[in-house]
Amino acid sequence: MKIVMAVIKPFKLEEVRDALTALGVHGMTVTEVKGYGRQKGHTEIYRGAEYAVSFLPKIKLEVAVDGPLVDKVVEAISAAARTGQIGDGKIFVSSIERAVRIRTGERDRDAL
Amino acid sequence: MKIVMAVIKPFKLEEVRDALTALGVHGMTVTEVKGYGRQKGHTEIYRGAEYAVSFLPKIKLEVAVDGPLVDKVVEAISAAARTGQIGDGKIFVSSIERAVRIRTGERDRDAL
Amino acid sequence: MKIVMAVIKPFKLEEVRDALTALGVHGMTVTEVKGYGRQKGHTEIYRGAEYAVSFLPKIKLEVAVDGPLVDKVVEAISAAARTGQIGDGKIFVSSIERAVRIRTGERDRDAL
Amino acid sequence: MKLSSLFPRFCLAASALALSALPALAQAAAAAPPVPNKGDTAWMLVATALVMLMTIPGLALFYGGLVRTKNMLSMLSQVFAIVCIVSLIWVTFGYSMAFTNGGSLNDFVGGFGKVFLKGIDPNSVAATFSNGVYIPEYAFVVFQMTFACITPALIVGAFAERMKFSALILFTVLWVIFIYIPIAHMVWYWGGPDAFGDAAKAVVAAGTDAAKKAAAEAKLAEVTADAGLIYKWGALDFAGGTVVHINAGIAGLVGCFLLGKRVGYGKELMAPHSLTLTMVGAAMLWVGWFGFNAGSNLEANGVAALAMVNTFVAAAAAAVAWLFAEWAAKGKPSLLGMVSGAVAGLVAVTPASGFGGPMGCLVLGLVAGVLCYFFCTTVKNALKYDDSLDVFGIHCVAGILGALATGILVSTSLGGVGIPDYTSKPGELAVADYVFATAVWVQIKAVLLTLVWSGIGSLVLFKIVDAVVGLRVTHEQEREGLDIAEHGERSYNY
Amino acid sequence: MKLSSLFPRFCLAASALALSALPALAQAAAAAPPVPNKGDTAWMLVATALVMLMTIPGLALFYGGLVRTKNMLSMLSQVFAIVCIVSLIWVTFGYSMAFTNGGSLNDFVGGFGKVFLKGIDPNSVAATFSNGVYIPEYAFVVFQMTFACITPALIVGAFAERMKFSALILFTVLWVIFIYIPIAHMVWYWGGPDAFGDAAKAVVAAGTDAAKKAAAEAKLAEVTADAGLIYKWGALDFAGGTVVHINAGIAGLVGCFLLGKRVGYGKELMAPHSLTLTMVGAAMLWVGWFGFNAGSNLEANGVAALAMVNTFVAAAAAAVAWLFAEWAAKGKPSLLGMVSGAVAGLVAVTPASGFGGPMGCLVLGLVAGVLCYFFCTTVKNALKYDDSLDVFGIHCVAGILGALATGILVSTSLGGVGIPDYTSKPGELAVADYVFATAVWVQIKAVLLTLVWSGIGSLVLFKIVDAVVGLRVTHEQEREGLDIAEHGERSYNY
Amino acid sequence: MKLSSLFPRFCLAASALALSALPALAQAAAAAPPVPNKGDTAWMLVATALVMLMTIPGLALFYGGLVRTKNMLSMLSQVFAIVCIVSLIWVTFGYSMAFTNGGSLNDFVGGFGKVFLKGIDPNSVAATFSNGVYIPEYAFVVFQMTFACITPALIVGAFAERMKFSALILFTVLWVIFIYIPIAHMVWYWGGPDAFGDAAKAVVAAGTDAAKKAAAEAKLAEVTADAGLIYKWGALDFAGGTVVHINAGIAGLVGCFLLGKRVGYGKELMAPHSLTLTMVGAAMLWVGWFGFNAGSNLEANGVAALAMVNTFVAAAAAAVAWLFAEWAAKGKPSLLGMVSGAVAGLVAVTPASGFGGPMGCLVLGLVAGVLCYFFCTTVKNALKYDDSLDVFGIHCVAGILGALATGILVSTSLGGVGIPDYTSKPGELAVADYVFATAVWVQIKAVLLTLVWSGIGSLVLFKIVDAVVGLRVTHEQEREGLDIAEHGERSYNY
Ligand SMILES: Nc1ncnc2c1ncn2[C@@H]1O[C@H](COP(=O)(O)OP(=O)(O)O)[C@@H](O)[C@H]1O
Ligand SMILES: Nc1ncnc2c1ncn2[C@@H]1O[C@H](COP(=O)(O)OP(=O)(O)O)[C@@H](O)[C@H]1O
Ligand SMILES: Nc1ncnc2c1ncn2[C@@H]1O[C@H](COP(=O)(O)OP(=O)(O)O)[C@@H](O)[C@H]1O
Repeated sequence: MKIVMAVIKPFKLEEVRDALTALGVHGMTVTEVKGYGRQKGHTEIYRGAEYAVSFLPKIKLEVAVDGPLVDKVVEAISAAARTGQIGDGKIFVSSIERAVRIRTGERDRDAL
Repeated sequence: MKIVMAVIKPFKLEEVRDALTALGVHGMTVTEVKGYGRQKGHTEIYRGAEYAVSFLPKIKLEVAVDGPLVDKVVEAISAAARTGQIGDGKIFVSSIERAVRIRTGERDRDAL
Repeated sequence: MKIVMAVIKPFKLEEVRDALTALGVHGMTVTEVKGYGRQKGHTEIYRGAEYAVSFLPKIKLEVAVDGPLVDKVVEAISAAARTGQIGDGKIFVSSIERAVRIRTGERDRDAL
Repeated sequence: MKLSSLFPRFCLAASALALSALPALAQAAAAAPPVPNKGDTAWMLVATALVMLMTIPGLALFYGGLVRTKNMLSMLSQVFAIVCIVSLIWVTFGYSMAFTNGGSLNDFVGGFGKVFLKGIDPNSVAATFSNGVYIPEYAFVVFQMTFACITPALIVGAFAERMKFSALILFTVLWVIFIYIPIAHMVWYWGGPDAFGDAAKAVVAAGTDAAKKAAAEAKLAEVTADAGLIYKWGALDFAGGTVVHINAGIAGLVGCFLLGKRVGYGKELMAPHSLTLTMVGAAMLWVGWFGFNAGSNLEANGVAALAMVNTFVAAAAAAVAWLFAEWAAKGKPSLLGMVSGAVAGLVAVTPASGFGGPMGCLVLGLVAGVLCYFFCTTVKNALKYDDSLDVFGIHCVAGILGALATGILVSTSLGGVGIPDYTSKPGELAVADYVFATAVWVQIKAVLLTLVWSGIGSLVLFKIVDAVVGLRVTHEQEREGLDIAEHGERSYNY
Repeated sequence: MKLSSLFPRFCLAASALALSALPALAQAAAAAPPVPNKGDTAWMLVATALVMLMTIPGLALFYGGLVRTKNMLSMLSQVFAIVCIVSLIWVTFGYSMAFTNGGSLNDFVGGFGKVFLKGIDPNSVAATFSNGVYIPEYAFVVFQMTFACITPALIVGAFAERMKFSALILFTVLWVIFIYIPIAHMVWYWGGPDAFGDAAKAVVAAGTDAAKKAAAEAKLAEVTADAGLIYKWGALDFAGGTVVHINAGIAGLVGCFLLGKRVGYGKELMAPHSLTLTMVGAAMLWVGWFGFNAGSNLEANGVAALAMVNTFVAAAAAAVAWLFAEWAAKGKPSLLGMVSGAVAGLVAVTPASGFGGPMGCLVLGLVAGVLCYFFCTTVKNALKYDDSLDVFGIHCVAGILGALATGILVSTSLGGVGIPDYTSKPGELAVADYVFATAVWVQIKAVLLTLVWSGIGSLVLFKIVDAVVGLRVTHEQEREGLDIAEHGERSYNY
Repeated sequence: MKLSSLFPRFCLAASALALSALPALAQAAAAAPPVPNKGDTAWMLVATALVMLMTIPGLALFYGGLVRTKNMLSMLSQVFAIVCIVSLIWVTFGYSMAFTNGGSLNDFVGGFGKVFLKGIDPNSVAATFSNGVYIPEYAFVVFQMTFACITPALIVGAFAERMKFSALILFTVLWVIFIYIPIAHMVWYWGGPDAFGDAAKAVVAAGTDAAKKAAAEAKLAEVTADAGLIYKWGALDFAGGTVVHINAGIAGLVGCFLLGKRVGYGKELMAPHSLTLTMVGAAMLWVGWFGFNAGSNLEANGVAALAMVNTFVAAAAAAVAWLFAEWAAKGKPSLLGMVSGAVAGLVAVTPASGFGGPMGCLVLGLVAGVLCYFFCTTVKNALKYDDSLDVFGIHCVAGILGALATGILVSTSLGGVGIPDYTSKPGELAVADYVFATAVWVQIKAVLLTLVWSGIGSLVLFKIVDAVVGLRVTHEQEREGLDIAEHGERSYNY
């Protein structure tokens, strides 16, 4: 099993979710994060003080999927999250050794 | 070493923490996340506009533990977090190659 | 490729970011988290009710880096995040199998 | 001789008259109807706006800040809905039932002579506490309306975070009709100073003519009799210690016992979601309370100014008392403690605000702060009931303290203004002799009757509501939070 | 005979006079200038502060809570900036253009006789609706100023979250000059009751002397003529239903059509970022509205108290109506529905507040609540325009309802105070006969003229602004949020 | 001849009299004590409530929104605690020390004749600025009390986020006693207009009778002498530019220098945690300021209305000035800039509000906005001191500007009301000749004395407090935030 972690632009979340459900992936966990990268931030000024804000709001998506599905999932996410502008984000895939559904105790692929 | 990531219902956090400390696990990092899955959400209505909210508040728990402890930890979390209702959450285990305690520079099992 | 996850004290974020950019690492994702560990929390009292708060605000940092860079990155983070007091935090390293830059579809090291 | 022998009775009656926070209407405003002074009218309109500010957003924020995020919106909804519904009850029949003569039931409740505000127009006037001084009756109606609105809203804090919205609405309607209106009538309904002055003058004028005198005395007796029960006892309540605070406080206690504790109470962290908003609410309560207390004087004069000074001083003293008491006991001075103290002081000074002197009220505030701190912490924890926002611990406790203290602080020897007497010097306001025992005893009686009426009455009403719609939401709904479960909305979407 | 034949004309004229929310100035305040009653002055100063509270923070929070976090600060900035800029326009030339004689253009707009408040000093007075009653002109200037400030601020809700700040500033300046000031002049500029009383007295005094009478009648005609157009028609608008609400509501509708929908409208979740703040704003609007409506009486008397009762009752009734309508239709009672209803009720009662009776206004409130609920949900969704905060659905719709209802509720047979008549009994305020058709027809005409003037005028102004600076921000800026894109600040940094 | 030669002296003395924002008490209110006008009383009660609203929640939110989340609660606690503690000082001995004759020290401070408000009852009256016009002394006491409460609360912004709560409490107590009360006495203590009128009449009445005249002149001299020092100089301060703003501003500057910069200042992001709350606070400050300035007139008349117009206009002008200045300099119009400007304008107009004309105050506002923008950005950054919330940059700078401008704008030639003169036409209020140099020079002297007294005095007090309890929290506590470290509470638990 793999876990796909994607960092995307906040307003793309709905589209990505739809793309994933279309693939039959019915579970994910999202986190509000701040991202730093090529996309340039902005400046804020409060009375005299100027602050260069380089951390931008992003959404982090974590989806555990069964091995075979990974390519489709990565594809779907990047297609749905793409705007073509700097800051679209990244997708990282790593493997997980075990998965458990707390409610039932089911394990691994049954747990997803 | 492994890192155990669990997504649970918010009000279960205290119980889970107690279960873990009972096992001698004295460190963890928690994040407020939103989860999408089988558990159905609710509808919100603001004047004319109806919104189906399918992302529900969850707590994500990350615990780095020494290999041998993993089974106990997974067991403890699922026992403590279980309510038997849909939405209890998941536990994912993956391995980490290195751990460092910033304060001291200690590594791996000493770092936990 | 590896992903370095570090939990640090919030006010150290800027210093750590600077240390990383100095290494040529120009991307990272940060999350506001709460940490539980050796560092003791505090007590809050609201009228009669006393609450022992043991989860303290921390910042979680995730940086995907190319293998060879890992040691430098870990070094840089721990150097920049260290205060020497309990609660400085941890660094965990695990490997990722794939990375994608959504905007361009570039993969792996090109994606970082 | 006969006459003199009458005086004690008069004085007692008289003392009864001045005491309510609110006068009755100038019935039979003879040939030339009295014209209100525009300064008084302006003040009453402002006082009304201030009491409204005190309720929404004031009280709603004070309470709302103390609940958890997931229940914030339900708290705001409950307070707002209560204001809307009660005001409609008030203008349709509530005002009439509180402030008209109730015939055979007049001791306890008024009648239907003014339902739908029948017979009131822009020229109608209501009496004040000064002979010959009147205000537009509409101003009196709307000022009183705000009191009827805030009282049931005070109750909801006791069982916050778990009551059904539908149950709350139903309970509010019943409670206002069967508890608030009767108590308000009992404490505040009377004939106004001129009715007494004229009747008493007539007795004097009658001189030796037995027939005339008999008639005059009969008339005076009648006038004296046309008032609410507690009123006639002579209890002092300048701005509503019994009618508003004790009344709401005890109802809240009954409610939180019946609904039971919140899920997770004692185990989970139930920290206030925004002490910032609680502080804002407390500040608005304080500001609004100036209208509540000084407005209850119904006139813009030196006594209104005194009530304002007293209100300010008592709140400040109680805040400081709670702050330092907690600082000493727990090691830290808390904002929540300070603002809770301020509210306790405001409650305590309410019945005394127009009767006591500034120094007396300062001491009253200090006592209120420490006493309520003790109740909201030690006592509550010992008794283990879940009065979510300490409605009992602050409003009922400080309300009782204030009601009793009023009987003491009114004494001129303690810097008070003294017990008013409208009959011994017909047509002007004299001061009746102060007898400690009498003064305090009537206060105790008033407190007890209020506690019993509201306590038992509320119990019955809660039972009825429970039977009809059920009082409490399900545990799942409580876990999810009332905002989404009951209202389908979220307070914040940051 | 001739005289009597004149009366109808007078009455009609007369009715015209009393109707505006605001009187004109006592020109030619003879030898001894009238001295204002301090109670009235105190009330007007307070009413002014209340209307200010209603705008900032009231309206700013009501609107701000409804937008998304990223646009909160822009909403607050827009309302605050409008208040500042409009008040400067007002004291420099706006007041003069609204409340002086505009010569040949007098039907539509005033003149420049009082630019920079020329000629006004602490002793200058302005007339009220009662013969012989005056208030300091400065009090009238500043009270009116708050009305000029809040009206354009109401508009911004319609195209919230997408308009350029620079465009908004420019639009506001133009709109106040070309739309608000003329409408205010047309509806509210007149000579004051004494001007009529004196002129009418002269006619009577002239007796049979033809020459004298001719002169007197000429004078009376002149006085009658020296008023705004809608004024002369005889439309009733106690506190600004046409001038403020219909005026702003239609301008908002035009604006949201021109700017187009927000990016993601209909697709993305655009939930209010803080219903807590929206409720606080609504509560402050309610409290402030007491000053807005009761203050429009310009006197602290029984009618002001009536206006306060009506304002309170209509708001409560509308809130309850919307609450239950939504509860029935959607299954849940919402806070947003309740507070929206309250505002709808406040808008509806604005023109009627000093003319109708409490029960009439209660019914008006109920109707307003249901009607606006229907517009802000069903109708809006059907027509698919993006009036972000329902400026049209609440202010324009309830404003029109209220304007028409005023023509009905004023009838004494419905508990109203009746249409005032200053001439048939020169020197005192009489009640003119009520003719349903006439009364309602003038209201309809007033509403139509306002809709046309403001609708077409605003369209033109938006086009001009669009040509000069462009109305809307880029999509990227809209995505990022106006706070950072336009103001370089963030509302919250938790 | 002799007499005329006296006049200049009188006029100067006279000018001194009218200038304070607050009159003294009608001592020796002969046989029939004057009865206050209820309109004035109503207005003063409302003005008091408005100033309270301005402090809590107004000022607390304005400041609180500007600090970081972790220090929000400490900011609210500091302001709230100051209000409570100072009000207790005020009623016990503060009022007496400020507004009674201090015997040999009378130039600098009052005495103990009215400790515990001894001798004041609902019938006691205080003089205003008009001959024969009085208000209830209790109203004067409580209105003044709000001024004493808000002044030290203004200071805390300068060293926000780092001072110990215990140190702040101690400092506040000392500062009010040794700095505020003396300055208030020096600027505002005088005998009231009638004292002068009567004395001056006596001089005239004395006619040629040398003995009589000598006595009368002696009496007049005595009356003239019974006032505070700055008062006698003849400085004009309508509502507290020196006593409140310069006084607090300079104390704040001294404080922030002594406490040093916040940990991380200049390096870390210290963005305001909620500009939303800051805007709400600013709006409430604005609304409350109407009571602060117009209330300082002590009467509900045309001058109060003028003060309200001026307050409104100056705030709006300054907000617009700062907005556009920043827009031009930084490329973006900010909300924080706009509200900061509004506050700067309110501060600047405070001493001038009842003396200048609307246009003069409009210009004053424009200057204040630009000047304070310059100070809070360029100057502050250049001098590198950490005045957290710009107490100096706004209150002291705009306060000084306003104080000096008052000496200019009061001139009738600039639309001002002119310098009052109670003696040349005994019994009525005349206007003294305006001499630019004299008028401005007394203003400069008043500003300098205030700066020196408060600057040096505060320095000493801070040193004492530092020695006793220490001024600043530890770095760890500062990192954690004062809310948890000092109060054991959290502002928000979302
Ligand atoms: N090396 C990295 N490790 C973790 N997250 C990263 C890394 N680089 C970028 N990100 C995340 O991806 C987001 C987008 O990256 P950025 O360089 O701004 O644009 P792009 O994805 O178009 O290259 C960043 O805001 C950050 O959250
Ligand atoms: N494939 C997945 N990847 C990551 N997180 C998941 C996945 N499926 C479910 N989750 C998380 O687990 C939570 C509970 O899952 P859900 O299907 O609602 O109930 P259950 O755990 O009882 O099956 C979800 O809210 C989501 O946060
Ligand atoms: N086993 C663990 N797994 C995940 N996170 C941990 C673990 N132990 C500690 N942490 C994180 O590291 C932070 C610091 O740890 P703590 O024990 O308090 O101090 P130190 O890092 O000095 O040992 C904790 O607040 C928590 O967020």
